[in-house]
Order: sequence, then C-alpha cells, then structure tokens
Amino acid sequence: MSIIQAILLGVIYWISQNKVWYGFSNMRMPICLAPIIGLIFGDMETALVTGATLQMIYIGSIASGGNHPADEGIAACIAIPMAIQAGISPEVAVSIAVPVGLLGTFIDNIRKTINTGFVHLADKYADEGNAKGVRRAAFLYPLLVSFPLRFLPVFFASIYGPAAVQTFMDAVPGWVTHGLTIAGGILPALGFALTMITIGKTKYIPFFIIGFFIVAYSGLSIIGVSIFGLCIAYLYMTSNKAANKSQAEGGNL
Amino acid sequence: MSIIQAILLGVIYWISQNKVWYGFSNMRMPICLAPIIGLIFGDMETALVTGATLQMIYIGSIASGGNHPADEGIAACIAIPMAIQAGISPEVAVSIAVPVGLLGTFIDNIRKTINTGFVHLADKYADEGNAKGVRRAAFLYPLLVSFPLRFLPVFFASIYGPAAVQTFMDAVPGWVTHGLTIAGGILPALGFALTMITIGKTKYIPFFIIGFFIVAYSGLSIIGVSIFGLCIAYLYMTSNKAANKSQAEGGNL
Amino acid sequence: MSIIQAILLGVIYWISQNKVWYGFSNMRMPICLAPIIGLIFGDMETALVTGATLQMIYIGSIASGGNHPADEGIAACIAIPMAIQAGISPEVAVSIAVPVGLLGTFIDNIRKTINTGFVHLADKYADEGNAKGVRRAAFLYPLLVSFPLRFLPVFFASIYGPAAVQTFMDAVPGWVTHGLTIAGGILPALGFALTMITIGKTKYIPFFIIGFFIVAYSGLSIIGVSIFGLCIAYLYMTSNKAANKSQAEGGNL
Amino acid sequence: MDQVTKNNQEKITKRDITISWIRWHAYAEVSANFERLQALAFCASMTGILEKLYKKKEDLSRALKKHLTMFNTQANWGSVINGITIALEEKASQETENKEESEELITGIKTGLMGPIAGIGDSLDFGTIRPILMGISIPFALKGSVFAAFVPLVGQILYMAIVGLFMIHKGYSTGKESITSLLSSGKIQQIISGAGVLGMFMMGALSATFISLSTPLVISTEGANPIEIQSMLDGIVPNLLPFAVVFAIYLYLKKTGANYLKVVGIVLAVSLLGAAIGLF
Amino acid sequence: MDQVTKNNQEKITKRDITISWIRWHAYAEVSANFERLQALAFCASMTGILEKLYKKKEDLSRALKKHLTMFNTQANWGSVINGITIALEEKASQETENKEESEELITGIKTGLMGPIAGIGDSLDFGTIRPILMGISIPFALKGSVFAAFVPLVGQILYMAIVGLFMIHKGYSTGKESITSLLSSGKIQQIISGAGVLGMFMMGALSATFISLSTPLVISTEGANPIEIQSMLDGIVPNLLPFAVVFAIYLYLKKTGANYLKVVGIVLAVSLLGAAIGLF
Amino acid sequence: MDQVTKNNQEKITKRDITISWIRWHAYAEVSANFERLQALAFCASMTGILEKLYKKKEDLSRALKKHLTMFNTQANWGSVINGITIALEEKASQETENKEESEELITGIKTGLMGPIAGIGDSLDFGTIRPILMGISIPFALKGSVFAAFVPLVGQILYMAIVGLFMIHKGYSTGKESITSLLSSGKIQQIISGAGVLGMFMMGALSATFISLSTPLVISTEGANPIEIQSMLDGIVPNLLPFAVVFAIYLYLKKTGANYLKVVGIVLAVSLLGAAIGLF
Ligand SMILES: OC[C@H]1O[C@H](O)[C@@H](O)[C@@H](O)[C@@H]1O
Ligand SMILES: OC[C@H]1O[C@H](O)[C@@H](O)[C@@H](O)[C@@H]1O
Ligand SMILES: OC[C@H]1O[C@H](O)[C@@H](O)[C@@H](O)[C@@H]1O
Repeated sequence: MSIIQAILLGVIYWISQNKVWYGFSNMRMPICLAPIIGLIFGDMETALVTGATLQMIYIGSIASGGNHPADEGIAACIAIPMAIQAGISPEVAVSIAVPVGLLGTFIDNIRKTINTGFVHLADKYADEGNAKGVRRAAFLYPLLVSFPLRFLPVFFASIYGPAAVQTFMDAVPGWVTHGLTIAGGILPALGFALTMITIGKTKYIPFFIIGFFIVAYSGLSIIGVSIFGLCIAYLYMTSNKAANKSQAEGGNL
Repeated sequence: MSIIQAILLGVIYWISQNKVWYGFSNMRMPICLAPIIGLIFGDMETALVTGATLQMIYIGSIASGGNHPADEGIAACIAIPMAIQAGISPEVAVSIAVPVGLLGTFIDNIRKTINTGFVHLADKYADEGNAKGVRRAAFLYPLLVSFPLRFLPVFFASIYGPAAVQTFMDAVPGWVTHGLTIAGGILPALGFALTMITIGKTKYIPFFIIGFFIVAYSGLSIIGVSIFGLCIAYLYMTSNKAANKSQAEGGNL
Repeated sequence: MSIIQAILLGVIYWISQNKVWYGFSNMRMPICLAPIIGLIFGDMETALVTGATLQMIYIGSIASGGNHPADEGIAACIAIPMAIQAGISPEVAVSIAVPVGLLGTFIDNIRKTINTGFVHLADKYADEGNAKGVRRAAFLYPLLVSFPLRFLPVFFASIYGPAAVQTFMDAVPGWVTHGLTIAGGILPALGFALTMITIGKTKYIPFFIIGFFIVAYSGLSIIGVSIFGLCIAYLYMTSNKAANKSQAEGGNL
Repeated sequence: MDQVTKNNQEKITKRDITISWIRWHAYAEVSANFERLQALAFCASMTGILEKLYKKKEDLSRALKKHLTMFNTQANWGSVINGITIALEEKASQETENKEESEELITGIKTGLMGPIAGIGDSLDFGTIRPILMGISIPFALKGSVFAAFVPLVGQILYMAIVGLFMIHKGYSTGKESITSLLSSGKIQQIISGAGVLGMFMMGALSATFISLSTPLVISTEGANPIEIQSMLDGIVPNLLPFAVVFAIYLYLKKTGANYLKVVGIVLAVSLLGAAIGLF
Repeated sequence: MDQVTKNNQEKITKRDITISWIRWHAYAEVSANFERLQALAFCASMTGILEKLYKKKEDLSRALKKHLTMFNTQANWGSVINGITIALEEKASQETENKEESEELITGIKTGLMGPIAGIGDSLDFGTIRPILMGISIPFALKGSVFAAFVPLVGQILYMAIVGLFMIHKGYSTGKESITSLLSSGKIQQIISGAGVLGMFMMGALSATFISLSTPLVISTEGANPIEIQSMLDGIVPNLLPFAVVFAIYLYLKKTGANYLKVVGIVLAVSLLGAAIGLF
Repeated sequence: MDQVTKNNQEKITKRDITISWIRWHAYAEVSANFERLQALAFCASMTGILEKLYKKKEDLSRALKKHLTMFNTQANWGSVINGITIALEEKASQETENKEESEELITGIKTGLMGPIAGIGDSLDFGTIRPILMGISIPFALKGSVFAAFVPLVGQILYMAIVGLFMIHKGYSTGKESITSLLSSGKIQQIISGAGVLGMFMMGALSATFISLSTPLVISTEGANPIEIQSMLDGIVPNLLPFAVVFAIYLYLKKTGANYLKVVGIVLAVSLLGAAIGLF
C-alpha cells in the first residue's frame, strides 16, 4: 500500500468519524466508505462486497447520547483495504476488523474527554464576549486535536498491513474482545438513559416501560411501534389538555 | 330455460338487491338466493352447492356507506342457473359469474345517480308540505326506476343462456376484469372514509389508526378487536366525563 | 404402615391445610409435603419423585377468595405414602390421588361452613368487650373443630392402605370425578368474582376485560401482563389526579 | 292561540312509532343516492309523525325540509336515532319560542349519532355477525341442507326486527323522559363522543380487514437480486397501501365535501389504469 | 373527663404492631368462613391494639364490632391495611367528637383497599412467584434434591415475614404521619383507585389463565360434517366459556349479596350435571 | 436610553438563520464532550445571532454564557430548537424589564424540548430510516452497484438539509409570531409533554431493540438437569437484562448528576470482568 493511499485513508476516516457535517452521520458506515475506499485502491468490486458484508453487522447500530457501541468507521478502514490488498476473503477481513471496531470506541471516548477542555475554554471566551473564540473552540480546535487520534491508527494500520493488524489483534486476549462485544451491546443503554434524563419527567417512565415491553413481547419494528406511540402521545396530549385547561381555569380563580 | 323462470329470476334479483326491507340485506347473498333459485329451477342440490361455493368468495363482503365492492346478487343469479341448466360444474360457473359481479356494481352506481333526482323531487314536495309525495319519492319511484336496471340484465342473461354470458365475458378484456377486482378491493375504503367523515371529529383519528394497526399487526378478528375497542371507548368516555365536568364547573364561574 | 406414621401423616395434613401460619401457604403443596413425608416413611427418593410429579398438576393452582379448585394436600398425603409403601409407580399413585384431591375440596367447604358459627360467637364476645374470647373464636376453636375433618380421612386412608383407597375411588362413578374436575376448573372463577366484588367499582370492569383478553389472545404470562397492568394503572391514577384535582378545585368554589 | 295549536296536535302513539320504523326499514336503502344518501329515507319515515305534530302546512313543510339534509347510518341500530328524533320533534312542536334552537339541537344529535352508529352497526351486523352466521351455514349448505341455507336470511330478518323495534321505542322513551336532563348533564355529548371513538376505532379495524390492495411491482437492476416492492412495503408496515387508500379518500372527501360519485369514478379509473399498466 | 380518657390510654409501640402482625398471619386463614371470610381474623388481630386504646368496656365492644364486618384480602400484602387501621384507630380513639365520621373513614379505607390488594397480592404471590419458584424446584426435586424441595416452603415463610412486617409497619407510619394530609389531598383515594384498576386488570389476567372450561359438544346433522361447538366458540372469541362463567358468578354475587356457599353448591351441581349429560 | 439600545440592534434576517443552521450542523458533533455534550455547539451556532442582538459586550457575554449550559438533542430535528431560541432571544433582547424571566423561559423551552426531540429524532432517523435505507442498498451493493452504495450517504445529506432548514425556519417563525399566544395558552407545555411521552416511549422501544445482553451461566447440581439462567430469565420476562441495565444506568445518572464518563468506564470494566469470569 502506497503512503499516499494510507494518508488518504487516514483523512477519510478523520472526516467521517468526526461528523464534520451532521448530514455525514452515515459516512462512517462501511457501505458508505466502501465506494470511496474502492476508488482510492482501484478495486471497486471487492470494496463494495466487503463494505456491504461489514455493514450487515452494523445495520442496527445506533449512537444515542453521543455514544457509539462500536466504531464502524475504523473497522471499514481496516477491513476493506485488507480484502483488496492481501487478497483475504471479505468474511475473514470482517472477522478481523470487527474487534478493531470495538477497540475504536476508545478513541471516541478520548476525544470527548479532551473536548471537555474546550468547553471550559469557551466559558472563558464567553466571559469576554468573544464570539469568534467560542466558534473556534467549538469547531477548529476539536477538529485539529482529533486529527492525530483519528488519522494515526488507520495510517499505521495501513502502512504495516494486515499482518501487523493480525499480530496486534492476536496480542489482545480473547476475553478482552469478548468483553468489548458485551460492552458494545450495553453502551447504547447509556445513550438511551441519558436521553431519558434529558426528557426529565419521571412520570413518563411508564411510557418507556410500555414501549420496551411491547417490543420485547411482540417483536414489532421501530416503525410499527412508533405508530402506536404517536397515537398514545397524541391522546395523552389532548386528554391532558382538557385536564390542564380546567386546572388552569380552576387555579386562576 | 323457460321465460317464466327468467322472469322469476329477474324479479328475485330486483327484490333482493334493492333491499326492499332492510332485514333483507342478506337476501342478495348467494347462499340466501340459492334455495330460492333451487326452487324455481327444481334442482335444490346443485343450487345449494353452487351458492355455498360462491358465498365463500363474498363471506367478508361489506358495504359501508352504501358502497358495494361487488354485486353478489347478480353473480348468484348467473352462476346458479348456469350450473343447474348447462351442467357446468359449480367451480366453473363461479369463475364465470364473479367477473359479472364486478361489472354489476355499475348498476348500483347508476341507480344511486338516478335516485339523486328523487331527492330533489322530495325537496319540492317538502316545500309544498306534501308528505305523501315525499313517501312516493322515497319508495315507489326508486323501486320502479330500478326495475329495468335490475330485471333486464338477469332476464336476458337467463334467456340467452350461459353461452351468451360466456361470449360477453370473453369480450371484456382481461385487464378490465383485473382492474375491477382491484376496484372491488378498494371500494370498501370509500364506505369507511364516508363513515369517518360523518363521525366528524378529526381528533378521533388516532383511534382509527390504532384500530387499523392492531388488526394489521395482530390479525385479530373484528370481534376480538371490538372487545378492546369497547373498553377503550368506555374509558375515554368516563375519563373525559371527569375532565368535561370539571371544565364545565370551571367554566361556569 | 404403622399407626404412628398414620397419626403423623394426619397431623401434618391438618397443619398444612389449615395454614396455621400464612407463610405456610405453600406447605400443602405436594412438593413441600414430599420431604416431610419422605422423612416419616424413610424413603426420601420415592417421596420426592412422587411429590414433584404430583406438583406439576397443581403448579398453576390458585385459591383466590379462599376458594380451592382442588385439595393438593390430601392428594399428596395419599399418593406419596402409597408410592412408598405399596411400591406403586409414582404415575399410578398420582392418578389415584388426583380424584381424591377433588373430593378433598368438600372438607374445606364444610370447615368454612362451620367457621361461620364462630363468627357469630365472636359477635357475642365483641358485644361483651371480651377480646380474648374473640381471639379464641378466631384461632383455637376453628383449629380444634377442623382437626377431625382434616385428620381422620388421611389417618384412615393410611391405615387401610392403597387397596381401600382404590376400592373407594372405584365406587365413585366416572361422571362424578369428571364433574369434579370440571368444578375444579370453574371454582377459581368464584374467587376472582369475589375479589371483583370487593374491589367494588363497576366502572373498572373494562380493565378486567382488557386484562382477560390480552391474556386470552396473546398468551402472555401473568408477570408479562402485569407489567402493562402496572403502567395502565399508574397512568390512570395520574391522569385522574389532574381531573380529580381540578374537579375538587372547581367544586370548592 | 298557542293553546289552539297545542289542542290541535295529536298525540304520538306506540303505533305511530312502529309505523315509522316499518317505513324506515322499508325505505332506508331503496332511495340511497349519491347526494344525500339516506336523507330521503329518513325524512319519509318521519312523515307520519310530522303530519300529526304539525297541522299547519308551513310548519309541516319546514319540518320536512329539515329532515332532508344529508343522512347516513347503519339502518338497524340507527333506528334509535329515529326514536330520539320523534321525541325531540314532539317536544319542539309544543314549544312556542326557541324554535331555531331546538331545530339545531335535533340536527346536532342526528349528525352526532349517525356516524358513530354507522361504524358500530356495520362492524357488528356485517363485520361480525354475518360472517359468523355464514361460516356456520356454508358447510351445511354444501352438504345440501336447505334449512341451513335459510338461516342467514330468516335469522337476519328476525334479528333486525327485534333490534330495530327495540331501538326506536327505546330511543323515543329515552328522548321523551330524559332528554332535558341528558342534555344539561352533558351525557348525550358523552355518549356521542364514546360512540364516536368506538366507531372510529372500528372503522380502522374494518379497513385493515376488508380493504385489499397490493402491487406486483418488482425492481430488477441488472445483476442484482430483483426486489419485490410489496414485500419491501410489508417490511416497513403491513397493509400500507390499504391504509394510504382509505386516508387518501378520506382527505379528498373532506376537502371536496363528499363528492361521492367522483370518488367512485376515480377509484374505477385508477384501478383499471393500474391493472392495464401492471401497477396493481 | 376527656383528659382522663386520654391519660388512661396506653401508647402503641412497635412491639404491639409486630404482635398484631403475628396474630394476623396466624389467624388469617384459620377462621376463613363463608359469611364474612377474614373478618374474624382481622378483628382478632386488632384485639391487642384495641384493648390498649379503649379502656372502657363499651368503647372496646364498639371497636371490636366495627372490625367484624366482612373482610377479605391477600393476607401478605394486606398487612398494610392492618398497619393503616392501627394508626387510624389510635387517632380516632383520641378524638372526642366526630366519632362516627372517623369510624366511617376507617371502614371506608379498609374496604377500599382490601379488594385491590387481594387482586394484586394474589397475582404476585400466587400467580407469579409461586409458579416460578416451583418451576425451578420441580426438576431438582425429581432428581432427588431435598434442598430444592424445601425452597418453596422456606422461601415463602421468609418472604412473607419480610413483606408482611414491612407492610404493617409502613402502613402504620404512613397512617400516623400523613393520614391527614393524605386524606385532604385525595391521595388515599387516588391510591385506592390506582390499586383498584390494577387489581381488576389482574383479576382479568388471572381469570384467563386459571379458569378452565370447554365443551366436547358436537353437532352432527345427517350428511353434514360434524361441527365442534368448542372450535366454533374459539373462532368467535378465545376463552369464551371461562369469561362467561366468571361474569355469571360475578353478577350473581352482586345481585344476591355474596351468597358464597350457594355459588359453591351451584358450581358443583352444574359441573356434575354437565359431566353426567356430556355437556362438559 | 432604551431607545438607543434598540436602534443599535440589527434585524435578524433569513440569511442569519440559515447561517446559524449551517454552523449548528457543522458543530453539532465535532465538539461533543462528556461534560455538557452539545452545549458548546449550540452556543457557537448562536453566536452570529447574539452578536447582532447584543451590541454591548456585557450583554453578549451574558447571552453566550446562558447557552453554554448542558445541551443534547438529535441535531437534525433539533434544529427547530435553534429556530425557536433565535426568536425568543430576539424578543428578549428588546425587553428592558423581566430579563431574568425571559432567560428562564428560554432555558426552560430548550431543556424541555431537547430530550423529547432526541428520542423522536433518533428513532426516526437512526432507528427507522437508516436501517430501511441500508437494508435496501446492501443487496445491490453486494452485487456491485456503486450507485446503491452512495444512496445512504447522499440521501442522508439531502434529507437532513431539507429537514434541518425547514425546522429552523419553522421554529423561528412559530416562535416569532405566536410564542406569546403559545405560552399563555399552555400549548408549548402541551407540545413538550406530548413530545416527552413519545420520546420516552420510543426510548423504551429502542432500548428493547438495540441493547443486547445475556448470560451463558448454567447451574448444574450433581445429578440434576443443568439449568440455563438465561432461559429461566426469558421465562420470567424477555429482555430482562437489557431492561435492568438501562434502568440501572438511568438511576445512576439521575443520582450522580450525569457523570457520563464514569458510566462508560463502569460499563467497560463490568463487561470485561464479566467476560473474563464467564458471567456474560
Ligand atoms: O441522542 C441524541 C443525540 O445524542 C448525541 O448528540 C449524538 O449521539 C446524536 O447522534 C444523537 O442523535
Ligand atoms: O355504513 C353505514 C351504512 O351505509 C349505507 O347506508 C349502507 O351501505 C348500509 O348498509 C351501511 O350500513
Ligand atoms: O383472594 C384473596 C385471598 O382470599 C382468601 O382470603 C384466600 O384464598 C387467600 O389465599 C387469598 O389471597
């Protein structure tokens, strides 16, 4: 793999995983990175097959509350070039890359820890009434700081090739990757819990429970269950309107 | 087939499809026409088997808002005599008659268009305070006008026999019968939509959606779903009573 | 079987079925009686196997409103010793004992009829302000009176052995045992109906119907359905709070 | 003079109400039309009553015209509306003031009840009882039992006579005795709302059961597996097309003000066109 | 003189409450009877408390009689009712006026809570926990584990001691500290209503789970396929017979005023008869 | 002097709002952090607006600080919050009294909406639309269609631009025209409550769908059949572990005040430990 290809790959990963633009939220997905990587390495077919295969694993990946169960982006940036260059079959490439994706969540956690510093910086700028400073703290600095975090792992993995990745992954004990898989299954809970906290009303928790167990018992899809959710919320709203109103009227006396 | 039989058949169809008495709503159903036609043609067994076979197709037929997805009556008046007289097997007779039933809905639409005239006539009678006139416009005239509409097709089909029906149906292109089947599947929607309109309250639409998707997802029967519907409606009513009452009390101040 | 064993068995049955302590409610269950009877008769293994086999029949036994669909205790006190002593296989012992369990409900009904007398006695004591008397009427007398009722059948069944039980059961016509099985299936209804009566509010009956048919249609377990029940009750409570409150406020003016 | 009017007026008897029901059951479907559906039938079924109540031509004329506005319900259970209306008319005819108000009230209750009762009645009589009855009688009829073949018809005639007569008399007595208290307590409003919720709910259930529409469309790009549009739609939400259809018609009717015939035409045209080009 | 009464009165201690609970748990089922179910047990469990609170014979007598009215609940969770009642009695005994009012209040709360708690407690302890516990221990017992066979009994004794003691003390402290505020805010009413809804709902769920009744009847006309009544009923609505039975009994009890023994008799008679003639 | 301030102030244009949206969409995830999540992004996206509205340094500083409090939502649908906030800030900046009150109002609406919209937006965009889109494009991509592979990305960019721009402008116009009437009628409160109910419900649905945890534990006593803990748990209630996990985290966050990073650490530690000892 040429250095230029490795650099391009690192940059692509940096852009996609940082969601430089909210509409890019899908860019880190293997199926979206696949055609780009296919272009860089000149083998579209292998890229697409590997990307699509990898994508299936992440099709239900959801990152509420800024919380990634796994880093699909790094998995894609490892697996696809590997399949193209080392002639490894897509399935094997995927099986190597998925654990890397689990490790990848650490990068995001480091990033969000560092970013905490920029909030405090912004506090200072705000104190000074320095709007430009606030903007720099919100965009430029985080992007720059995250560059080495995002760029280097992919860059080096590309340079040293599948063998290095394989050696690295072999060094990781089995229980660690298994543990990370478990963590990947649990982490979405953190995002959902955070959203529950921000919704704020304890008295709505029965709705959470209803939503949860309707799905748990019936296996309804999210879209299916959301139809009923919409109706329930609407009815709750309108029935409470009546109550609220009369309360208001009653209270105003 | 004797002319008398053909006349009897036409009259029977005219009575049944005009619901001269609301309690006759089932009379147009093949299973109800079967024993009558069996009597006329003197072959009860074939009549019953053909009628019951045909009935299965229309067992879920519903005509809300005065809207027929198909004309089961004409289908029965074609298929049953055909099976008896031409010795065609019930299944074949049914397969010829069902498309005729689809065409039959046109007759009803013509009737309801013509009837519009009688409403305007009734407007005039009402102006004059002529109650008897109103009654005539409501019963006598529509029945008379519908006579040729209902009588003639069945009468002629009977006279000219299965071959004529077959020739007629062969002349109808396949996409037309297929299209009419589609229309037969859609038309009940018109009746339901009309009833929704007459119920009138937009804010009840969530209940429509809930009812729809409970059935769509669970496959519950109408009676099953109506148990839940009853309970929901009752609870809505009583909970709103409280709210209404307090609103009233609040408002009365 | 020694007389001492028979006496012990009779006493055990008396204690367990009288629920001398509410926490003993499970004691009458075959699986709980099994180790005790195993000790008395010195064959723990057979006792446990027979008890567990018999238990499976009563796993869903529920006695609301003081109403037993069957007497598991007497069934256990007949079947387990029979299996141990007569060398009858557990399955056969169970098949003999279950009808006895059905007959056993009569004992409980006699007991509760007799107990009615003690309530009237307590009325008298209460009139006199005699608290001790009330306590005696509530505990001592019912326990004593029930002793022969509970003790004797089991004692004699033990003394005269499997053959006697078999003879007795053979004398009971088939339609009687079948009828008692039917009654055992119906009797829980009485307990549930009584609880509905004590809940008292006719306007909650839709909730009964909802609970019933959710289970009837979905086959949800009691714990599963109770999750939804809890949420529904909570929402009903809180939504009615609003309404009640405003009603109160409205009404207080 | 008021006295005179009153004395002139005849009393409504049980027989009058039964006759009104007979007329209603005879006329209900016979004069069905695209413009005002059962309006003519309803009005005509009230004629006997109105002739008794309004002795002056102009009063009778006014009353008749009032009942010629759009009406549609399920005629069996709907008999209760006739009963209530008779009671209200009787009361209104005795009033000398607030005429307008009670006319509005009558129309309000009629239109408030007709929709919900249509929804409930159709579900019960045609969505539930009829299929059950036929499900039972078909196997017997197939075996040649004439008796079984007569059950659905004779059963319905009897059933509807019992229900209908009960409902119209019940409606009348309820209306007569307690309409004032019903109205002041808001109970009528509550009944209309409860029935409306149930009716709407049942319309949803009937729609999901009885409307059928699906597409045979398949997308096949070269090389790729062909994708069936219908199974894709089913993957999103079952019965999506029927749902879309009923809502489309509902919104159209709502917007254009119940241009019923036109919808029939459009449905036919779209169905035929769709069938011709292979869309359905 | 009021002063005297008050000074005479002893304080209710934690120990008194615990003793009351012990009595309640011992008596609850022992004196069960067809007339007033657990009334005697409830009254007897209150005796210690009432003796302390009412030093005059006539007061004590009046209090005892008050608690001999029909009572039935699930005794484990129902302990909370004992706790609340103790607190209310303590307060009532200190009052010199409005005696009647507070007596009514006590009876009101008792009868308001007993039903809902019976429903909830039965579902939880006997409908859920017991089958789960047994489901776990049966396979072990079949393999001969004595330990497993003891789990359901020992587990229940401990569980009910913990729950029961907690509930009675909790009931007392809630009653003592906040009953006044609870009552004025309508919260008690709200709790009773919420518990009632849940209890009713659970009764439905238990009924569908634990009542069993079906018919082997078959209609066979000559020639025709035999029709199984049960599968016809299932086609209409599942569990129709159990539903009918529980409602029939409910309505009967409601009408005749809980003539419990008679219902037992009728059920037996009908079952035996039904079995004899092949109806069930 | 008030006059001066007012005159000094520039008008908010459509362009300003669009720029604010561009910033919001660019910053939203870039500065995500464990302490205040999207607070910095929200504040920075408001800078252009605030600079226009607050000409005095101290006012600007105060406004900036106000928007640096904890914020998190789903950025796409969340654009509506930016729109509303802009409108409210515009109005607040013109006020000379009740400053505190309107600041509280702004924060109240922001925090009231952010949660519900996060729940709804995540469900819709990431729980529904994304899997559907990918489910469609994967089979084509497997067959080598470059076009299909680009659909999810390009589709999302366009979709989010349309939705986001619409929402921010809609939020602004709604806020500007009717915020006063909205507030006085309690409608905003009602919208927040309805959205909250839906959001909470969807969080439940997402939790049941996307959290996965099970245990391979097996209890095997000698002689007895081995008992799988997981199937025992499933027998009690499906998805019990995921349910427990999300509630444990929720309660922990609630108690410790959103110590987010710590939870990440605990989850990792517990997962690794559990994996090492064979618990999961
Ligand atoms: O959960 C709301 C929101 O939280 C974070 O900001 C991110 O994870 C977003 O992707 C998500 O939509
Ligand atoms: O939908 C209500 C009603 O509408 C029309 O009047 C007819 O189709 C009836 O059969 C139907 O019951
Ligand atoms: O139903 C409530 C209650 O009723 C009776 O008192 C007994 O059957 C108890 O076991 C039961 O819990």
